[in-house]
Amino acid sequence: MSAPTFGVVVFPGSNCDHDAYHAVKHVLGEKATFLWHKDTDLQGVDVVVLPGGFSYGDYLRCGAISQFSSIMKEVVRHAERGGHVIGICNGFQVLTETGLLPGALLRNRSLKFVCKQVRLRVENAETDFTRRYEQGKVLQIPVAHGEGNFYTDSDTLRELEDNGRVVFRYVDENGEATEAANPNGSLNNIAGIVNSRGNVLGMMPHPERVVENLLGSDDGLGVFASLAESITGSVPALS
Amino acid sequence: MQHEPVVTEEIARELGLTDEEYQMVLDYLGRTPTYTELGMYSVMWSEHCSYKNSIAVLKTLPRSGGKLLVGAGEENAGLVDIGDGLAVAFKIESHNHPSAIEPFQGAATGVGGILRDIFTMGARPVAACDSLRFGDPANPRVQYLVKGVVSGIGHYGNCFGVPTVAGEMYFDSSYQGNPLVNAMAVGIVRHEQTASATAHGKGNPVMIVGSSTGRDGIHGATFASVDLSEDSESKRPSVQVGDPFTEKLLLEATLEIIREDLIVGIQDMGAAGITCSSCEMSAKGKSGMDIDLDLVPIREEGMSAYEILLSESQERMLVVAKQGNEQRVKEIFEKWDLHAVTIGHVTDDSMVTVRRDGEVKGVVPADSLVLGGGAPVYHRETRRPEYLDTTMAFRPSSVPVPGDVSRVLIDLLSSPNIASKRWAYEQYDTSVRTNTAYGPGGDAAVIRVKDTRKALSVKTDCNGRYVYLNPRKGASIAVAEAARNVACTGAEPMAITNCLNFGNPYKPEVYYQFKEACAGMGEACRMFGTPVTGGNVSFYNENPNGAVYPTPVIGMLGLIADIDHITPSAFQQEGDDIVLLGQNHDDINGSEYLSRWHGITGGDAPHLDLDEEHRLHGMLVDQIRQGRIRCAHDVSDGGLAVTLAECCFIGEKRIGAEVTL
Amino acid sequence: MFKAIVTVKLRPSILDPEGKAIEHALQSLDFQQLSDVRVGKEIELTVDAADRDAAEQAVDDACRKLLANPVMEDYTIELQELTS
Amino acid sequence: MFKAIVTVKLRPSILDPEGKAIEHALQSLDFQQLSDVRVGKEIELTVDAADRDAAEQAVDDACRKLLANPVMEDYTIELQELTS
Repeated sequence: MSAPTFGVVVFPGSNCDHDAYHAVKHVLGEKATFLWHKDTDLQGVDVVVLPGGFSYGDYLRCGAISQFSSIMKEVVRHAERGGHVIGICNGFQVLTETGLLPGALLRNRSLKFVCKQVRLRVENAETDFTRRYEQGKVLQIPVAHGEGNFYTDSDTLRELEDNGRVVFRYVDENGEATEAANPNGSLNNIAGIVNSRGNVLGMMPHPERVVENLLGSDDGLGVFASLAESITGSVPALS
Repeated sequence: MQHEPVVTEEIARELGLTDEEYQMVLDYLGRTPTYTELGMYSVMWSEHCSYKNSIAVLKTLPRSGGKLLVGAGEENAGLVDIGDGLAVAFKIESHNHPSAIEPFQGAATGVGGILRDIFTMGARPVAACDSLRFGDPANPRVQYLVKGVVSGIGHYGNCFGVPTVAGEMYFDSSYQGNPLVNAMAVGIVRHEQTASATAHGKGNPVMIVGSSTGRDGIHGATFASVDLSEDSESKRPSVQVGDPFTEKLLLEATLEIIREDLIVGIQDMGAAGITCSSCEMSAKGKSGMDIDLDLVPIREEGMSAYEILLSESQERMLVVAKQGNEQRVKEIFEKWDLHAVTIGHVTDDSMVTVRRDGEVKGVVPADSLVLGGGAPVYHRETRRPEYLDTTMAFRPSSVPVPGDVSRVLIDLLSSPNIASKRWAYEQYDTSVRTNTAYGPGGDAAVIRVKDTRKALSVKTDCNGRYVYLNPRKGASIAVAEAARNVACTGAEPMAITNCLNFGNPYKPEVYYQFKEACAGMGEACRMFGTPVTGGNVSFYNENPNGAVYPTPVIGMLGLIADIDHITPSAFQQEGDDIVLLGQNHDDINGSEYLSRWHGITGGDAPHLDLDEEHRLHGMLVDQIRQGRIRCAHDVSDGGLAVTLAECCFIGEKRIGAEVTL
Repeated sequence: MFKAIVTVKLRPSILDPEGKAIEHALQSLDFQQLSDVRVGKEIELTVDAADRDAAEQAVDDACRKLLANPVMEDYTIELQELTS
Repeated sequence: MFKAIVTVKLRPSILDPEGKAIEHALQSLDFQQLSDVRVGKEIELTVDAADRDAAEQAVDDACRKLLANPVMEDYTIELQELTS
């Protein structure tokens, strides 16, 4: 299987597209390309990255408008064929709007934008996004958002928890999922989830911002390294 | 078709022109101006655009030399060479008066405006900083202003996608009713990709790009030049609303047309909108423009020539494209869902001709309107303020030394001027663009420069109380502190931008403060070899009972030669030696301690020896480069005690210290 | 021509942080008699449709597709005929 | 007891970036017949007042003090008596 390629989607207003591209291409050393929201060709990439930012100005609801861009139809088909998709921050919001992931991201309980380093516990280290981490490891990864308060109905919540689909959870320095450690009011301190098939991940924290120790920590590299490994290691999912 | 009022001396006065200034207009035109022309002169000769009461003094500052690629005032922002074929554009500007009326939008549009000044030079913004002053934090109106300003700065920077990495915030009753909201931006550009704010080449198309035009902030420029008195609330100027989402698109489209070398010149539209950009670009290029306002995309019906010319709608730029490239410019802007409309062409008669509804509304010599051209230049009268007699008479020995020094320290640490501002900067995205090695909370912010071993260190600094107590020395201290802060991170101070916030220049005491402060700033800049690259003057900052503290905010840029030299502020390891560099003077003059603990604002500004200070910066950076320094923190507000306390608790690790005085 | 007023509100079961914050602020300004504050979005727009049903249909379609998020929001539509 | 519905809207002359972005999205979803989109806030609250006038007075006071920004917003109040 040739080396994996990452495609970073650029919506009008995405501002973390360069960051994700830099993390994958210059730090991880994998192939990466940009995908313009008006295009309909995914250029055969293996992993689609929906980056952070304020796509389409997020005035109505974060990600509400970008779900209709032409590229997203292709991204949904890519996911339905088993292709890997990771939505970071605004990207997670877009995934919930398109229905690739359940629930919604409401306004932070504090009503304020929050940007700080938080601690995440790896809840499921078997997914294609976390296989390079040990189970239960606590990572230091920054959040930067105004609408990261994950909500879903109680049945879906139970389904997520019971099937190991909660991948990251906000925890304190002792690794406990306390109210104080919750930066936005998300149910059960949920920070990141996968779909039932396990090929689509949405997370509010920004792993691409901590892939070099110069910037504080490289805890985030494992997400992209896991993805690269799951593509080359596994039988090609796109038969 | 609007009928324009007949112009009289009375109408000229109403638009803010003095009788002498109106006479100058008559002389330049050789006839009575049309209402539209009078509007252009009134907004271009406002204090905000013409610097008429400050340019004579600003010219005495060191404004060239060092690593400057562009002298101060020549372009929208200063441009400094940092090697590797790269240059840094940076500038600071004020949005004090709009923020006093509508804090959220006032601050947001302040950030939007300074970001445009950076990318109009072809530079991609990589960092934003701010410098804020408010009145007494117990006052409900002040709390409303603080909440609005902080969320406005966060809203614009976060949505646009630039990290807000450094700033300062002071509270003093002197700023009651007239907050200071200064926003700074820093961008990086390759030497060969810089753009200039000029217009030349007869026939080249003039295009307006970005958002459509409305009646936002008309009289915005002149509004900033008038005292914020009681009746300004009733004026209710229509507030300018910022749209950071559109500005992000404007950034990307602008950088693309510059990279493809499609244009002759470009300037952002700030105060005085189309009037200012068209006149300044024409004057700079020694050319003229013929503009048809009917072609300008407008948002409200029935706008007159006067309104379109003076509108300060946000997120717009004026572009002079090379003939034949209009279509390509349009394609790039449409890709980013933005307008790009040709509204006229360059002429060689050095006149700005303006048409509306098929009629010529104005023909004015471009140069006669602009700063450095025909705009008036005044030399105001100065008088040494009387308050200095009483403040200078203060003797430190006249106040009792408190018994329990640790109680004093605890009290100082709880002062709003010293306590942590985490509650504010955690509302700012400080790590987008993944370049932030150090964000807010330390001496200065450090932004690494990708694809090089270098990093930039940026900080805003000023202690208004020091400048109040001794305008000349206080301003020198502001430059010295900013230089010291960047040196503490391992950076060599390079150049400054400044935002000079003062009272009403027609008051001789205020003008004395302004002139003395500029003199002090100049002395420090010459000593440190950090030229002034440009900035902003904001006069008429007055609270109900007088001028606010004279506050010349300094925005300092430092260069870290190698990212291994990046130095934290907090103590890192037990057992390290603690060294105090520089002399410790028995100096509580003008200190936060004197003001908070004893309720006295008195004495001279603290001790400063510019030569000693310069050698200190050099020695510190040199020691850092030799790998001998683990951390460095500047002794400032609250003195040595607060500095040592901060070194113990602002880092990740909680660490103690033992010191013998 | 019609004028449509769409009101989009968080479903009652979902916590409304903005409503709670406003309620808290009102109490601190001693408006004790004001309570149960809930905040919604009101979207006003002009509808160019042949008749009332067509207008209703178009706006409802826009709500389901874009203006409201079915996971967490309810919406109501109010139509006023504009005498052109 | 009364239920009050306060509608807070930007004054017409003031730019509404949110309305602009939604209008642009609606057009791109072929809702060509929907235009002039303006977005406002709808605040619903309960008023414990003796009579209608007292309720109106309290809510109006709250609007001027907190709920609406006099510099750039207008507000309207609608009262409904709650049969307790």
